Amino acid sequence: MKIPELSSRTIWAVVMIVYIVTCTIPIGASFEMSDITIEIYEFIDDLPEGSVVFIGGSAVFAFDLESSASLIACLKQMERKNLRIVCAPFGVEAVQFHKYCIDASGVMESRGGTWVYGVDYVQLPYMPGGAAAYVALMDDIHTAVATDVAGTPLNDLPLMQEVLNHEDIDAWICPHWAFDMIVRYVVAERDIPGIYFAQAAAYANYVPYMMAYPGMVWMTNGFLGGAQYEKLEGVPGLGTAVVDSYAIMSVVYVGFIILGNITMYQNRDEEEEIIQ
Amino acid sequence: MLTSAFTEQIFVSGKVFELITAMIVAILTYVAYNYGKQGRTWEIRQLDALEAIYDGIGRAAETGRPILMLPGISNLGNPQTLAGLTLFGEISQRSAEIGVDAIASASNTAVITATEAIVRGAYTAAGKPEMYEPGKYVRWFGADQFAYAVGAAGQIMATKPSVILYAGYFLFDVIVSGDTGSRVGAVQIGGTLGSMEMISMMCDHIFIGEELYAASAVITKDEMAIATVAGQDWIKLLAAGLMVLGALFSMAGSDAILNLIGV
Amino acid sequence: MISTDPWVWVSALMTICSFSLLYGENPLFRFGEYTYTAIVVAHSVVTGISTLQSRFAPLISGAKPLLIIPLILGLMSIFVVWRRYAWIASFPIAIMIGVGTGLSMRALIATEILSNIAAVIREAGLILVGPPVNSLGYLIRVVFTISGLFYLLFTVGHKGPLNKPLSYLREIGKYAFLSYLGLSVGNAIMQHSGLATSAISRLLGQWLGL
Amino acid sequence: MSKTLTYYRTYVIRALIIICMIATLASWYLVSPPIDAIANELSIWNMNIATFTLFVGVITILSRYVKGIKERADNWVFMLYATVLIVVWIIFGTMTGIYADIYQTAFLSTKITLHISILGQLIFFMTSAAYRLFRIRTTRTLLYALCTVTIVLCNSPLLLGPFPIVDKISFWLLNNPSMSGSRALMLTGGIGGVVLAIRILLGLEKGALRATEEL
Repeated sequence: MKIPELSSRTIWAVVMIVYIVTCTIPIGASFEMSDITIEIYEFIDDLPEGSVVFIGGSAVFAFDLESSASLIACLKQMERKNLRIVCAPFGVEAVQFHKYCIDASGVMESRGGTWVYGVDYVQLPYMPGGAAAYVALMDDIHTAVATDVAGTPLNDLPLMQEVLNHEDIDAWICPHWAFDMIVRYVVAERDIPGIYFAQAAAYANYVPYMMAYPGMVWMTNGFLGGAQYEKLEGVPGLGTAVVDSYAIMSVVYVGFIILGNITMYQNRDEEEEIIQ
Repeated sequence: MLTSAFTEQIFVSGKVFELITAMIVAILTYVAYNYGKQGRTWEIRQLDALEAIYDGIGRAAETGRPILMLPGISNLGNPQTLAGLTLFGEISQRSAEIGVDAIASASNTAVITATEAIVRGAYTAAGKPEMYEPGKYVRWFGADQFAYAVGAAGQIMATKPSVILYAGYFLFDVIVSGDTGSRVGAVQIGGTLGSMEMISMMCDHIFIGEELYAASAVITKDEMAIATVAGQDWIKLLAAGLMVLGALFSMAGSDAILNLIGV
Repeated sequence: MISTDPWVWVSALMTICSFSLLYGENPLFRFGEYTYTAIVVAHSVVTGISTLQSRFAPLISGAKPLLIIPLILGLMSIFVVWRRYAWIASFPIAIMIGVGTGLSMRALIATEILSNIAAVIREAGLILVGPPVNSLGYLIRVVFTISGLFYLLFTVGHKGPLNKPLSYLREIGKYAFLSYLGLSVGNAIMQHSGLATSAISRLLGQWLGL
Repeated sequence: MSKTLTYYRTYVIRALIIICMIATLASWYLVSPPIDAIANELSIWNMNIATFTLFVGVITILSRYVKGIKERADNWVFMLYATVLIVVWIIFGTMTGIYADIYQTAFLSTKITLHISILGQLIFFMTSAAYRLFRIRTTRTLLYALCTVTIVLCNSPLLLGPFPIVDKISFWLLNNPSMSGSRALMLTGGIGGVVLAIRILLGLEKGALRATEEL
């Protein structure tokens, strides 16, 4: 039997059906834990109570959605460990992204958690200026930003009275695309450990940093890393759902590659027959 | 030691090697610039993707289908866009000489204007100014990244080019036009420092990393551009030398080079 | 149950608008595209207004009168959009370029160049110790990085007696890049697949209640 | 503007760039509190000036749309819709503030949904492109397709379950061969960046201010 050359629309229809089926009927695929995700989890677990963790970077929300899986689980872990966080947005959509993750994780008192705004968590306003903003913030937080996102002066917030400059930051979590800025101005220049909940497409670009700063930089890999973190914290979410549908999709994808090659070899035989 | 106490008062400790590196890079850059100014040039090694472009122009002439050139989604301030436009100037002129249509579209309006000027210049240089018509070769589909990609995809389906060149700054938008290009069976050649993995998936021939800049230096034959490439080569060679030396030391059990770098 | 929340309906409409791209160029996609552009610029204005209030709070309260200079420079920078007066913007832009380039230069030397060189040297020391799988990994890291660097040399070593041995090195370098790019594509597939799952599952789950 | 004035202006601009660059560099390499203070102040100024660039986009877009609507250009109806949406959104956003729940819902349901769906549907194009492009004709395509297929499968839980070693393979591939290629690119990119910075510092690079010098 001869396999015909498939049109793009046919392929898209198959892919669409696969997604609809996998989104409505989860197969509950199990997955393995990776060493680095466990290392990150243990690092956060080992931070002393009351440590200050900064979350921030330059954001494109749609890409960062991938990191939200790990971040939401990590926020729950940090709430459980009584850590305190400051969100530092360096992209125009970062404020929205931070709010999305905080809301979804339910760590705030208003959503059933234990965190109180100003005491356990502060949201800084958007900080423009790229590299200069990171450098200014590390140098002196109160000079770099005067108020929080709602316009309250930083000095009126109990948490910010204790957090003055880079020496008061115990770790930096980057759930955003531009991790290079964090490595340059936070990890390398100020010796603050950096954790990157990497988007899968960015993982390969930034993985050399993990080798260049061993014991200072850790990265999880995409939704798979998110699913692993969710499993560690015991809160299945977007990461688990995505990995579930990806299990089928990866096979379909490879199937199409194989089909393409079979079609090519078939046609090549045909071409040879015509020549003979 | 007197000198070390003295340097610690002036230089931040641990940053001295960084400063020395900066100095060396500065000196090499300046030397290369001066050589370029004096008109000295270097031969640049063969670039496979550039050869593929020249083959592609021939192929386009045989099939009678046009060449499509996409200079990406960035503006004229981006060196990648400029390198792309340089490539386009060359293709445009060669195509004009042998009567192949070279068409283009971009997302940035300033790039569109520059491209139009390049096409006009190419036809004049090829001795066929009468063949040039404003608006015939260059199209604009909108400033948004995906509007551009969809527009380019429509253009690919309509004109069925034999060769598509992606040279400039691209992100994931290239997936849409790249897939469409593969549908019409075009030979795709690309280079970017943006989403390089996507370009490499879609294209038959790729400019890896800075090959894009080297290609534009080869085409312009501009002494300054070639000198810049050469200057960077010296620095890369030094970096490679330091790595090899350090690796040998390190394998022999000595941390001398690591301590020198101090990272 | 189909959702009754109007925002869920808006969200569903937007998803359908985007997915209509698969059908080709059409008015629905155009509608989505213009909505997207409009909200992007409007959101940046909204963010801009609140950021201005925060950034110039010390000026208004009188704590830092010196901020009047960046305020004027900032206003000057807006002139970049009018061709005739674009030169007014070149002063503030010069400051941004100067500070930005200076910061990136000092960071690039430390993180991109020296730390990577140091990493290669450290890894070379680990080749001869430890289990074979790790040693092979370290050997690959060292050889591939150095040969990758040689592949990106354009004016050196492609003529004369060095050409032959270096061409092998360049070939290895090329394969290092190809493996990087191939593996990146594989990872990008996981990312986009995840985003598609997120979009489609929201459409099916929140909107249609499946 | 007269030629002499343009000349002096160019001079002042070049001087500004070089002063700012030297201040930021010197504060990092040299021990000098006054230079540190200048560099810090410059960083703050930079942040404040950059805030204004948030308004540049809206001016460009609105002027293009208004022109398009006046001239009844293609898609002018969409431009009219977008203009109205921009104005309404700015008023709405300024009234509620960017951290309000209603603003968050509106932003997530529109812009973010659109962006996620556009990026998500690229998987469709990637699948059909893979079907056509990953046909093994040369060593290059063989290696490339092999790398992609391996990592696609290795990331997948279907294989991770029965063969846990697959996860190790995936990480080994990403952290060794792939990392080396990425590292070589990072290194050369870094060198290119430093060379560009030095060319600006030495006044050899004329293109840095291209956007404002097109007069």
